[in-house]
Amino acid sequence: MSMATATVQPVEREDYLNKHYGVGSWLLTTDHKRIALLYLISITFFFFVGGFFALLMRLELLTPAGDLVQADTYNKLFSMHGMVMVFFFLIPSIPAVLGNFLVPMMIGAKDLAFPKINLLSWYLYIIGGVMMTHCILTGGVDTGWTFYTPFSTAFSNSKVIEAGLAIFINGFSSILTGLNFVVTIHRMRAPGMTWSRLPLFIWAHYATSIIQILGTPVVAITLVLVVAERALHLGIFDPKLGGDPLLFQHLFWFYSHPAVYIMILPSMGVVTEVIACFSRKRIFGYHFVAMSSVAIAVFGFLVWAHHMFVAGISVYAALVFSLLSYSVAVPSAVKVFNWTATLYKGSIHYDAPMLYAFGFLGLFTIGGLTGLFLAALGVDVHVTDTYFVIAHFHYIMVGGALMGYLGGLHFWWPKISGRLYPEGWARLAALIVFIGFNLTFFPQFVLGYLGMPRRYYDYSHMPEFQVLNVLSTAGSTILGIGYLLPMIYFLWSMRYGKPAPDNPWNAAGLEWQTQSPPTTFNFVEEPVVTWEAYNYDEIDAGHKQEAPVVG
Amino acid sequence: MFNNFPLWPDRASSTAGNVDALFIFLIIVSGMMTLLVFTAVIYFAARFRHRKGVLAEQIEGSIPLELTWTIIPLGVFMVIFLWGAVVYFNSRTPPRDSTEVYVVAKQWMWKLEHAEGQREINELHVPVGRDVKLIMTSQDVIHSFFIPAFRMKQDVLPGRYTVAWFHATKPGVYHLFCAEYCGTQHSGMIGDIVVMEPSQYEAWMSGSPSGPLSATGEKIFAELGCVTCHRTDTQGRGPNLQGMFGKPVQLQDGRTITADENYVRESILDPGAKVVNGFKPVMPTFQGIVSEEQLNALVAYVKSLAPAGQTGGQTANPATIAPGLNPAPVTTHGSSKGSPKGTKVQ
Amino acid sequence: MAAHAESHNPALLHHFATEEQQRNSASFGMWIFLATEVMFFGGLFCAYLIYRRLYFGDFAAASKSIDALLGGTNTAVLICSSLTVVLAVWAAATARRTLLLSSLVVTMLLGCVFLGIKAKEYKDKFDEHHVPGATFSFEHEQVPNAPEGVYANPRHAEIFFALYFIMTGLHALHMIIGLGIFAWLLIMAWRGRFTPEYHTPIEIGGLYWHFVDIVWIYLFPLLYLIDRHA
Amino acid sequence: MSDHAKSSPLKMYFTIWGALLVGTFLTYEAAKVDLGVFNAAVALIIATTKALLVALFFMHLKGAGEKLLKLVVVSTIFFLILLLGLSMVDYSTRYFPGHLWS
Repeated sequence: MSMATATVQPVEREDYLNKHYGVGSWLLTTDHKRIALLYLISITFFFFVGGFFALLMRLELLTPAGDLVQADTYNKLFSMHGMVMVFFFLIPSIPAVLGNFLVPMMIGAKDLAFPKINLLSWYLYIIGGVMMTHCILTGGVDTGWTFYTPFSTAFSNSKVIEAGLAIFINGFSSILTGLNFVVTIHRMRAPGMTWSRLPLFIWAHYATSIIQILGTPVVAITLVLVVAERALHLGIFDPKLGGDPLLFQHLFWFYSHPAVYIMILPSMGVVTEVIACFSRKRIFGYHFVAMSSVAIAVFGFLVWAHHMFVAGISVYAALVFSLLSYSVAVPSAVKVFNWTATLYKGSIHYDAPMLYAFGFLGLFTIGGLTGLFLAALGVDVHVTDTYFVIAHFHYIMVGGALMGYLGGLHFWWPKISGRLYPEGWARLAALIVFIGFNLTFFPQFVLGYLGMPRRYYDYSHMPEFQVLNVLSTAGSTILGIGYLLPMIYFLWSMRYGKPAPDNPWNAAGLEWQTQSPPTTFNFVEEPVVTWEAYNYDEIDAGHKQEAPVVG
Repeated sequence: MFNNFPLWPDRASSTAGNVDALFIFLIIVSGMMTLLVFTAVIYFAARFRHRKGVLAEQIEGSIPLELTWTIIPLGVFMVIFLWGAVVYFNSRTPPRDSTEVYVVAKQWMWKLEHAEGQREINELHVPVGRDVKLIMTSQDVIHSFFIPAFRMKQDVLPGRYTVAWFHATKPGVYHLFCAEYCGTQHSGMIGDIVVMEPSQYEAWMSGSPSGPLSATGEKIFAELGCVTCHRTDTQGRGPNLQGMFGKPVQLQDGRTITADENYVRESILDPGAKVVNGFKPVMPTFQGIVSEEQLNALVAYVKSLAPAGQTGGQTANPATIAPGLNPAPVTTHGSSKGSPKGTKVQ
Repeated sequence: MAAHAESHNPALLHHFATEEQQRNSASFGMWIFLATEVMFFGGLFCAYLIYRRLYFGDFAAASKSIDALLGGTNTAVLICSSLTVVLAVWAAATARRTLLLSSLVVTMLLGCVFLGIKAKEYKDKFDEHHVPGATFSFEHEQVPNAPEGVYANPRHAEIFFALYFIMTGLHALHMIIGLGIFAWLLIMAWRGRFTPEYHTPIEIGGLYWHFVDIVWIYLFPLLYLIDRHA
Repeated sequence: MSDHAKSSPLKMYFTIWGALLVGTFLTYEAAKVDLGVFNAAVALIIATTKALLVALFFMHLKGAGEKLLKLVVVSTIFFLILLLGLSMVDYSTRYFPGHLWS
């Protein structure tokens, strides 16, 4: 796919990267693309922090005895792995990096609606991140990322308050990003960019933003209550003082279940773009894919108590929530079938982003289907709080969300950096990640059904679990290499990579009609959209789109 | 061969088979779906790979197809839901006349007390082929009582009772885990469930000198002076507790509730909360005065005042219990009372 | 949407095509922010409703110890301030400078009155040892409409007061932020920054103030008026 | 603001203001009357009416040209009711007479 290479210009053009220089020009920028890069750097840091904790945990579990770290250390490792990965990597990952970079460009806008609020989001993220880092460095927190009361409020001897406040502040970063996206998508679309011409990446981010706006405040106030309870012993969540610990779980999961969709929906958006581009086709069932994103966002709010089937809720509530849980499975299935159907009679290329998309399809299918096991009441009783759950949500949140994130990063890297990444290495990395991931997490399904509870650091009384744990640990090292590779070659490409043409994939979408990297306001003239999304037939037939190409 | 590398957990309770059946059904369904998607993706990816000069064929979508793959999965999901709900409901509803065991969880151990009076720590001896009901509470944080071989799990909460039950079908020694993260030694909060043949179980039971739990409760009931108000006639300042357990109770505010374990517990700790109609709220609270174990004994005593057949408690006669549904030969040390930890029957 | 609308207005930011687009974006953004706020308070209302249901008598007794007249007065004060806010928006839209300035000032004064009454209420609770914590005491408080001698469980009353202080405290925090916003609006209005064409900040600040009013409209009956009848 | 709004809104604003004050007074007085379970219902109905008046007239939701703002309000209320209602599903059936323990 190198039809567009002829448009590379030898002279250095002004773009968003070289227009201004100096630290100040970055820290005070309101350019959505620069803010996206700020996020990229900060979330990458937290990704490797969280990944380091994960590797230590896997090493500890290599042998049944608790020999590598102490019990308390291990408890802090999994707690901080969860908090860092969920709140400081996965939730901001695609929206704050790729979404920030692409949402305005894809709809033909010069910037997000509120550029200063966008910058504020990043600063809130950084304040939360610094607090979290400080918390980690000065002793950490051992409540699990779920902060279950009364353990977190009355028993834990770790820095619960600081961690809670870090996540509280970080939550507002997420809310403001979602707010910015919704307003931008509603108000800033270029002329002719109707709702049914929007790229499905935009639809996915729109749905994600709904969750961020309506869900995040609930977990924020819940964490305020936890902090207040811990500091002042109010009794709201403490059964010793008349409170109900299950209320905490209700409020926590009201956000934290939909939060899974904050992670996976944008990834679905990425995969949709990639599959359309590399099979040179319009997406099969555009409207169904778009609506299923919104359906997932809305239905996602109806199912939270399926995390609590054995927690002591009423059996009737359990029935209701189990039934509702399946409502969210249907639109997910619809998406998978539509992606598959898009491949049919396509002209499929195997570039690295597409390999990640294939990986996403496989892992998300397995992750989604094992969700059915957990929604089925009778089976959930046995597998909840075991490694089965761990495996399931890693298939969704790492197999799904992270695969999509990496795929998207490869796909848009030429646009972001103006350089091409090394294709061969990228394909190798995609393969390594896929193999390493399955080796790490598939054995955990078996472990879970055998009954190994999560958050155990010592299983010396259950040596029969060792073989599967060894497999998992072996996989995790492969996975670690798979994640390290892209970071290395992306950094390499920034200096040594070939200059990227404006549209290296010959892809549809307004973002590809800007120069690579784009100028500060993306377009010289406001584009007027006269074509449908994913008009690959017209592109491949040689019709030029009439959007202004900058340069 | 699989001694060190098991792929399927022991199946040792009446529920386990039901859960496994649904689990296998789910594996088949999701296996078929996975196969379908993977085959299609791999086939399309190979068959329609890019060839020079061949353009992709644009297909807009198809409403019939969309409806098909919306409705068929929905139908399958509803089958799974119903099946799962039935299994769940059965596993949540303790049969009448179960043997009762009171469980007190604390960081980081399980304290178990049989209604007959035997106390155990991190170990529970039960007979094969009998319904056992667990009445559980926690002294500190949330724990979870998990026996993988029985496919049974229930969170144990401070401040109230949660209930679970099982019917062991195969003698042996099985893992007991705490499944809800509870602090430093969470992974040390484990134990053994020793399932024995009824005769061996009887022998084990008779080795213990203590009387039934309800007798302990009766003693506490007298020591705390409860008898002065809760008399066996209608003249007491508190309700007569004879035959009260398990019956509907009319409250002062007009509501009617069932006098269950949680109600008795609440009435001891927070007597003003649900006062029986016709009585004055004069009872003092026993919060902080009775321990969880004493509370359990009191509950067991109040239950023992109920007419026979109402609670089970002491009424279950071991002689009438049928042998296990799954009369497997007794395995190695299912019978030894203090089976050493770490040696498990797989 | 014209691509090149008159970009003479200094208030028009570079990335917006028209002033209308900018204004609509700002007010839409504010409404979404208020949606966030609704869910933020929503978590507290959820906790409140559940405990009120579980511990109704205790909540009623605790609620009765709060001065409902002060709460009612505060409701009226906030409603009056909502009126002055809406007058301020109207004055800005119709270029009535004196009315605009005086409405903003009166709004802020009413806001201060509200906080003053709130402070008095808090002080009463503090003196009565009804503030949750080590000094909390709520012994032998009769449950309203229950037989003589039915006393509220102090631990459950403490949950009520915890929720009372968190909910009204969070509301008061919003009032203080609102006062800050209005002080800024007043300065801008004093400098004559607002015109009938451009007064979006007043509209948006007003939306925020009205929202805080609506929260109080619910807090008042829920916290002050549980089972008040004799 | 359109032209006709120049004269009419003041009267409307003061009417709404009066209605809100009356509503406050009604809430206060109704709480003193024993209406049984309806005390809470009456209080909430009055509060909701007042909130609607503020939203529709003071926040100009009524005059908003497009449906978008109304959609935001309606969906927010919908999700709030989800939070309150679905958690109530648990709490209102948890101690259902005659389950589990009998």
